[in-house]
Amino acid sequence: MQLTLWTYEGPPHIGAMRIATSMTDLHYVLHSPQGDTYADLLFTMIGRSKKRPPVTYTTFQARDLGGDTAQLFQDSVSEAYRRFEPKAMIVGASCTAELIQDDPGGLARALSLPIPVIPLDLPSYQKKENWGASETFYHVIRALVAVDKSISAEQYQEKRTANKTDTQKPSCNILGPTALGFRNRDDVQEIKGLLESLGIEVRVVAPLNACVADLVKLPQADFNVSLYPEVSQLACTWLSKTFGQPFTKIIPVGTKATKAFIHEVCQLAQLDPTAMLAAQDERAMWYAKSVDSTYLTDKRVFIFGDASHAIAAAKVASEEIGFKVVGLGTYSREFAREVREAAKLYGIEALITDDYLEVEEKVAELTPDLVLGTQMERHIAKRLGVPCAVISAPVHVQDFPARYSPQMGFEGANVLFDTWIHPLMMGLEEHLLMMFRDDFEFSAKAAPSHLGHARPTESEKPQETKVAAVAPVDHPEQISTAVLSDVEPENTWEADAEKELGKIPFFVRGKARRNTEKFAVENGISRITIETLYDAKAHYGR
Amino acid sequence: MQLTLWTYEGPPHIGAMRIATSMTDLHYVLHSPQGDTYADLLFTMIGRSKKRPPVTYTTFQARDLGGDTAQLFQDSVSEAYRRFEPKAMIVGASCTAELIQDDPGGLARALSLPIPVIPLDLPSYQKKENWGASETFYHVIRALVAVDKSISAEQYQEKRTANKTDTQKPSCNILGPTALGFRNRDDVQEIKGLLESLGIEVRVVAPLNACVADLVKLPQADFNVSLYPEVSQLACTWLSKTFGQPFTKIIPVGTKATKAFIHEVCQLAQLDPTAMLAAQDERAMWYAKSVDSTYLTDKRVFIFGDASHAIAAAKVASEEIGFKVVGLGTYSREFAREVREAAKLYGIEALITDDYLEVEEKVAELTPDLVLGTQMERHIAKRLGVPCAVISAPVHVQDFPARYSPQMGFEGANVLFDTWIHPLMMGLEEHLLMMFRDDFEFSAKAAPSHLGHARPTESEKPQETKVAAVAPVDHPEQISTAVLSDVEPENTWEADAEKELGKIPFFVRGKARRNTEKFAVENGISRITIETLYDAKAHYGR
Amino acid sequence: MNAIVDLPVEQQHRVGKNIPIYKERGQREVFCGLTGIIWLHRKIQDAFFLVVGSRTCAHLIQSAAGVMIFAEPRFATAIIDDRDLAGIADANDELDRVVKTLLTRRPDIKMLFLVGSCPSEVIKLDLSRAAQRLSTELINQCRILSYSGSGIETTFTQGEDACLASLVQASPKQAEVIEKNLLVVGCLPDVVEDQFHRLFTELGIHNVSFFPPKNSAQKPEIHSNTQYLLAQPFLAETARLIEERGGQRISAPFPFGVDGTTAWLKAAATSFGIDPTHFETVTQSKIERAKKSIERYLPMLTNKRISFFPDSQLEIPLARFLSQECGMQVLEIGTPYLHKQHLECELELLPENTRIVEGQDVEKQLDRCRSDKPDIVVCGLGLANPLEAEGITTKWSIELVFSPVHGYEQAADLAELFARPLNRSMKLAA
Amino acid sequence: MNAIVDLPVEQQHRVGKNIPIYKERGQREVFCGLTGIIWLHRKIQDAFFLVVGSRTCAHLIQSAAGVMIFAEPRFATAIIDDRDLAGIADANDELDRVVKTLLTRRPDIKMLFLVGSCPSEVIKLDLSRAAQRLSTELINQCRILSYSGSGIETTFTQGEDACLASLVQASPKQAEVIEKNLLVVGCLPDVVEDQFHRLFTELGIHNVSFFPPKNSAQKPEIHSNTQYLLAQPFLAETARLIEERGGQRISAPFPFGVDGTTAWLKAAATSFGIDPTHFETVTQSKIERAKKSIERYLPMLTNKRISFFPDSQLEIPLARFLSQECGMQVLEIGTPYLHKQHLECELELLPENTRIVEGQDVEKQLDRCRSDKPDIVVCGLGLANPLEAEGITTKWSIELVFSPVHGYEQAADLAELFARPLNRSMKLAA
Repeated sequence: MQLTLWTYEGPPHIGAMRIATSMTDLHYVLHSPQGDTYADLLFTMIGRSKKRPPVTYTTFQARDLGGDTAQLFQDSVSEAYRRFEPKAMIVGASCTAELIQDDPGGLARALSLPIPVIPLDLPSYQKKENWGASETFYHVIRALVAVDKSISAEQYQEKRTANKTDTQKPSCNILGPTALGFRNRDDVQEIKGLLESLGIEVRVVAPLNACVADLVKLPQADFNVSLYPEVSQLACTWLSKTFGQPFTKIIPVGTKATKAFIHEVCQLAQLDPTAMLAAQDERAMWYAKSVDSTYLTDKRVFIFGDASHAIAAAKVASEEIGFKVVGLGTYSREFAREVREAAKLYGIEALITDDYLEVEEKVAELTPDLVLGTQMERHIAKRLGVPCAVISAPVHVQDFPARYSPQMGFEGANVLFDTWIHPLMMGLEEHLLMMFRDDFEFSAKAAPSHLGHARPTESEKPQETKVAAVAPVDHPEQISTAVLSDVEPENTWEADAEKELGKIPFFVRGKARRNTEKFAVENGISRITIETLYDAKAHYGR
Repeated sequence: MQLTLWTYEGPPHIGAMRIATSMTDLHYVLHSPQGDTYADLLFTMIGRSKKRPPVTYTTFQARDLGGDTAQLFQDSVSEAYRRFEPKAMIVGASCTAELIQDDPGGLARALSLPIPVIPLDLPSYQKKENWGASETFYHVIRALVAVDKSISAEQYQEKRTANKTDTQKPSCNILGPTALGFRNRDDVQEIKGLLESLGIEVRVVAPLNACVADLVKLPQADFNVSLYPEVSQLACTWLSKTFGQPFTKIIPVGTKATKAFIHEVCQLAQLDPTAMLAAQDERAMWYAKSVDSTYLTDKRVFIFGDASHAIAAAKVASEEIGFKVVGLGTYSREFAREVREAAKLYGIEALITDDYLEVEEKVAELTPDLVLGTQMERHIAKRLGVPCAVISAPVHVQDFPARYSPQMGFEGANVLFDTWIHPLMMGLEEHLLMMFRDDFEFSAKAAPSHLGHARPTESEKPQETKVAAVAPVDHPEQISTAVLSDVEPENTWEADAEKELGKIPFFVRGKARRNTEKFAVENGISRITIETLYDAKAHYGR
Repeated sequence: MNAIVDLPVEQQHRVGKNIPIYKERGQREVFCGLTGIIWLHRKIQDAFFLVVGSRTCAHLIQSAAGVMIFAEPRFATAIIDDRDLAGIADANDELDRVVKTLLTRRPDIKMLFLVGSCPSEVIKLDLSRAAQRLSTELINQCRILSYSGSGIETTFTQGEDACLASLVQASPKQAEVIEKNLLVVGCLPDVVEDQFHRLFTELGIHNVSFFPPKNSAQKPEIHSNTQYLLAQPFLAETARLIEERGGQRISAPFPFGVDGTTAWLKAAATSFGIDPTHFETVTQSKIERAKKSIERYLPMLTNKRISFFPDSQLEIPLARFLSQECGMQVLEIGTPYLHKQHLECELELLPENTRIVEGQDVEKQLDRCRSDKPDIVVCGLGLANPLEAEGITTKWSIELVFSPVHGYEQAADLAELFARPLNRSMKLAA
Repeated sequence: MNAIVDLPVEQQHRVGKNIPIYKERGQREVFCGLTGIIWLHRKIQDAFFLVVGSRTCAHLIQSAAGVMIFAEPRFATAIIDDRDLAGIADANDELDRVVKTLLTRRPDIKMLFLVGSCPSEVIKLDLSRAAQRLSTELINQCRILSYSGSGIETTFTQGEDACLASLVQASPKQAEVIEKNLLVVGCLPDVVEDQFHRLFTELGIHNVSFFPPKNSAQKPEIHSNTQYLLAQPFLAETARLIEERGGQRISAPFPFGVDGTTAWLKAAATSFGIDPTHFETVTQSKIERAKKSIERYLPMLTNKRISFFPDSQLEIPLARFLSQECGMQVLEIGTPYLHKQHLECELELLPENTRIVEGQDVEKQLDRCRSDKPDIVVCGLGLANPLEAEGITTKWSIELVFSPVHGYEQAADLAELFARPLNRSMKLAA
């Protein structure tokens, strides 16, 4: 048993729902008790979907358990087929139904429906949502795509090349975007546009807005764009192994990765990327370079999300905005290795966890200048009074904006710049504030107006108490014997050191206090004087 | 003399600079003292321009005043021509140079440069920035466009029609977008795309990114799109009168206005808009209609900005988002009549002023749920603790986002929806908070976390003082004699009424307090009891 | 009314003015009883709710709670995993470990509910035994109770019933008959509770208490001289247990709307022998004020046609209020469960031609809804946007549970909740 | 160094180690003296600055102030309009009206500066007479002073000079010689002022005051026994007036960087007869700490080539600091005005091959800059982004005026201001 306050991912059948809901003619019959229909609201409320998810819930009750829940399931499948006339069906069990072991796959097969019926085996007590989506997508593809086992992957590939006419463009599929995916709607538009402007034909986008017939045609494209590896990697790997379709490894988040992605797809499509790359305005790069962005340099950022988004965000933060990545983590255990590798680039250790409290603790410990995370981290940051932007699922209704808001491609890079910088307050504004940092009107009492009501650090350590605790000293003495006691000594601030600290403006005061106290502890100083404050400043730099 | 803390518009020569800076080969020689170069930073910092504005400042000093400032001016013009080789030049005086009466036009003409030199007469002590932009644009066009006075407007129009080949598309110019204009960069992209998708050829966009040669060709188009009347109306009127080019009157801000604009241009271009209109997704409309937007109904909104944006915003707020417009105003005195007309639609009187303090007073008086205004109103709203979104110049660096952020067209409508709703907190979040409004964890002490540190109403009226001032009464009596005294009686809250008020959540508490006090005053009640609170609630509704 | 033919006529019962109750079976688009935690944990301010369930349970509560993440929640899920399924003994050990971890982290918790779920019920994890075991062990720290909010047994608001029932069961039995008292049963927002408290005091009923109490130290006073008044229509089991302990139910409509509130108060007043003239004196001005308040919304509501999808069991009292006081025409009342005794007074007040459907087959109900074309539909969040997309105005039902809607002062607010979407549809269509 | 040929050689003067000073005339890309209001109004906390000028003046201050709008500003503009131009008499009446309106609205104002502008100078509106007139009338409420911040007379920081000069002029004359005192002249951030105050106290100089004072009630103590120490290099007129009243300037470099600060303190210590050993004892640890602090930024700065566009007159001391303590190579120092006496000690410390240009022709300077290709350029906000777009790293000069950069504890901060853009360019290029 795991004590859980909030979860990053739903159970695996929610992943299956995301695949079914993404597609236009796939139906899902889910063996489940009353209450599991809550999942519908994820799509209709968070995603503002105009249609109900194509899911039929058997809604068994306690009194059915003694009776024939198997019959109930079969009736539901028949009725769903009759009513919705899907082109294929997936069937499976939610956590409760898994326990009663009715074998949805077998039961559905027994009905001999005239469409493919694909059984899903998603262990609810072991796996989670993204895994469920990935498995479902893979199994649906495997069930729908015809494979001639006598033909090798290489032969498939050769056949594609041979059949090609001179005027035929290189082609690809885009795999991975799903309903409820973070900004998938707009990423697809951006990347599809990018590929088409390169002269690449995009055959199938799946599962988002794909139909069953689309999936059948997947092997016809020259290669696959694996846009969201959490969902698409399994399928892409199989398509590669079976049909010799290579797939992309680069996630085009940020200007640099987008350019690398262009190189990658151009290599796969045997095209020359030069013209396309030259035509780009790269506004995000200019904004990062423009002088009002100078204050962003080395701002300390904490990043958490699904693996792909977290890794990509760290790269953009570090190389394109000039932040310093002080924390990087993911809840995607399936991609823990990749995130650990990425963290090494920043000289830090990755945080791999799905325990929200552990993430909160880490953020509190690191006290970054900015958090880039999921809706969970947004709440953590709000509580801790740290600026935050959302970069990854789990999503909220806010993550489905009306406006075009891709994360990928060149426009995605613009969106990232604006979205990440906004909470830090835009350029000149923050910068000028910074310059007035000794201003009496920005006194110790003035809270940052753009942040929540939770004052950072300051409120936790009320000045009054501390100041009252020590008698004022004229010539502050400094105890510099570096004694390491068992109990970490609580620092005491001299009155005038506290006052000097108060002259530092609120938005750097917390950091100054922390640095000073850390410095004092490390140097065995129990009473913090003005000199300690400046010694610490000299030690840590500004 | 007018006492001014902050101004909505710069002097008229800033308007002229906006025209010069918008264009690619027009140079401006401004007779002005040192210091006036500050204007460069508006473009390079706020607009993040990669180029300096094409402006030469004569930089005269006190010691020059006795000497020959006229010579200094002529030298500057010659040197500017030599160095920049513009295709046309505008010359004029800033406020100080206006006083020394050097006649820049005459002096420049005397140099007989081989390019058009256009003198500007912009009275600095009477007029302002937008007027200056409009005048400059008009005079530049008049100077560059050749007119055959023997041909009437009708004849011009007939000639255009006669010369048209069968395959030639209907055509238009887009007039009005300028450097430093509010979201003009993206509006142009959106509207140009819209017109082209309708099958209309966009000949010239001006002044933004236009060259002198472009302006010469203006009369060739079938009609003009007057996108920002503050800048383009004068020019469009002249083009209409002279060349018989009709121009558009609808500003395509919001879904409905965009559709009306499509109808308008299709009529001018003799095209059928049906297909185009049918193809639209109208996401903003769906978002406004979706159930999590229900809470937006009748939110009280105060709107202030330039005339066009303010009028358009009011229409969108009222008809497309379902807000209640409680205030509407502009600093554009030139368009006061239009704004007054618009205000009548909402049963209110327009606020026509360029006095920032007057606007602040009005906002404080109305205590709206949302302010839609300029950067000035953003600051007012921040101080008053009211949510706010920016809809108009004057602009700040934030108003030049990296991402695509039009205000016009269908995507503009999406942007408006997101931008206006965001400060009210998105749908479900706010809505659920609303439902927990009697929750003890959202106590009187909990400030709205998404707003500034200025607590609305509450902080101005500390409970402690008030509660202490009256003895607790068991059966609260109600003094309902409607006596109108000369001095407006200050209401006193009974302790338990104050406590009852505290049970109302923070985001409606201010309104409840105001309504109750207003009700008490109007009914001559000096001591507010629980009954007064509920009487007022019954009177004003929720 | 043609769509009605699909309904199973053979199971008809008749209530009120000869209204048939159709029963329907099929996919239910309703929350399970776990969801009640979202208001229960805020009402009982030192209680914590630990769901013993699957990742689905955790995800459900999280999705239903949404914004609550802003606060430090007083609920959590002990997520059962593969190892727990291997053996119940282990599961009990694990549960004990989780509870102790939780109580170490949150020593402020004075009452802990172990909340059963579908999986815990199916694997027959005995939470009441676990509660006893842990209660004994942690006797000086925390009371530990249990109930089931599982979807196989409870629908949405039945979770509150189960929770309150467990509280009644755990409360000490009072043997001797003491002074007659009034117990108001069912979670009410504090502001409403306070209003009612003032009203009862004004009426002259002084020995009043509300159940559940605001904190775990307060115990309900139930004995043979207890008169109890239901504030909510979904408390079947709680009522049964109160009666087992001698409490007598005061039969009344529910306090929704002005008339409902008056009738509810009147029933209590009569039971406590309050002089009718005094009753009228106390209530008159409130009634007038509330009526006047509602008037504002009548132009938007009168003659509008409404249908209810089943949700909270509040459907019948709400339909009564809307038809009786707001002039709305009720087409269909879907309700997950109908307690004929508790709703007796309500059913009497419904118009004859009302269609009441107990249970749900959501697809068939949608068919009927599309055929009925009501002006407004009350439904859950899963259905609201798709119906809006079809052009049908909706009111999301869950808000009726979370908002203060009982009593005189909220009568207009309740009307406004239905007027607002209608008003909005009109505004945006203009 | 070929671009240099364009410079007017005939006007050369030589300073320091035989460094020529080129003079240049043309378009100046510098603020006028009004801009000083932005820091002055925050330093003198009960003062208000009323610019008497045009809409351009109001727009300029607003554009320069930017973020200040968040606070209730203590400056405003009385915008001259057509009617004022018609007759000076009317303009005076109008000014009186505006001042009274202002003081009614802001009764907390204890000192009001009427600030002259280009238009007010050109129309010869006599603000010093207006100040006298209003001072008499409002004698119990507010002191009223005047100075000119006009662009035809003042460049950027000269506005502070003019303001401080008016304060000196308005301060009462002290006839008798009293105790020798030290006056530190020039606006310093409070935190810096406090640091220096502690240092002087430690050194044994107790009779120290800072000018301007934090509020209008404090008057500067200037008499024939006053030794004054400039904290800023742009205070020509203020210094002249102090000397008129008998004050004697302590010649010293300015307290930028460690060496500058030490030399500055040392000059004062010598003048006040402080024992050199004591001086060393007091300063040693600060020097060491500051040197260590700066070291962090040296790898980024050493051997980098820098050019200054004219701005605040701080250019020469800053160039000295960067070359002397950070190992930077200074290509060109543009400065709006060069006060040879005040900068004497600084000029001595500059390397021989420095190019100093007084005045500006921005186009020609840009030509030289493009030809020089420095690693970093210090320039105003109007030029910074266009230079960045050309691939030239910039540091915006205005920040050097607004940030605390004087003294030991800020020496590293000052170095960091130059290291940051270089660091950023490197990061983003990687």
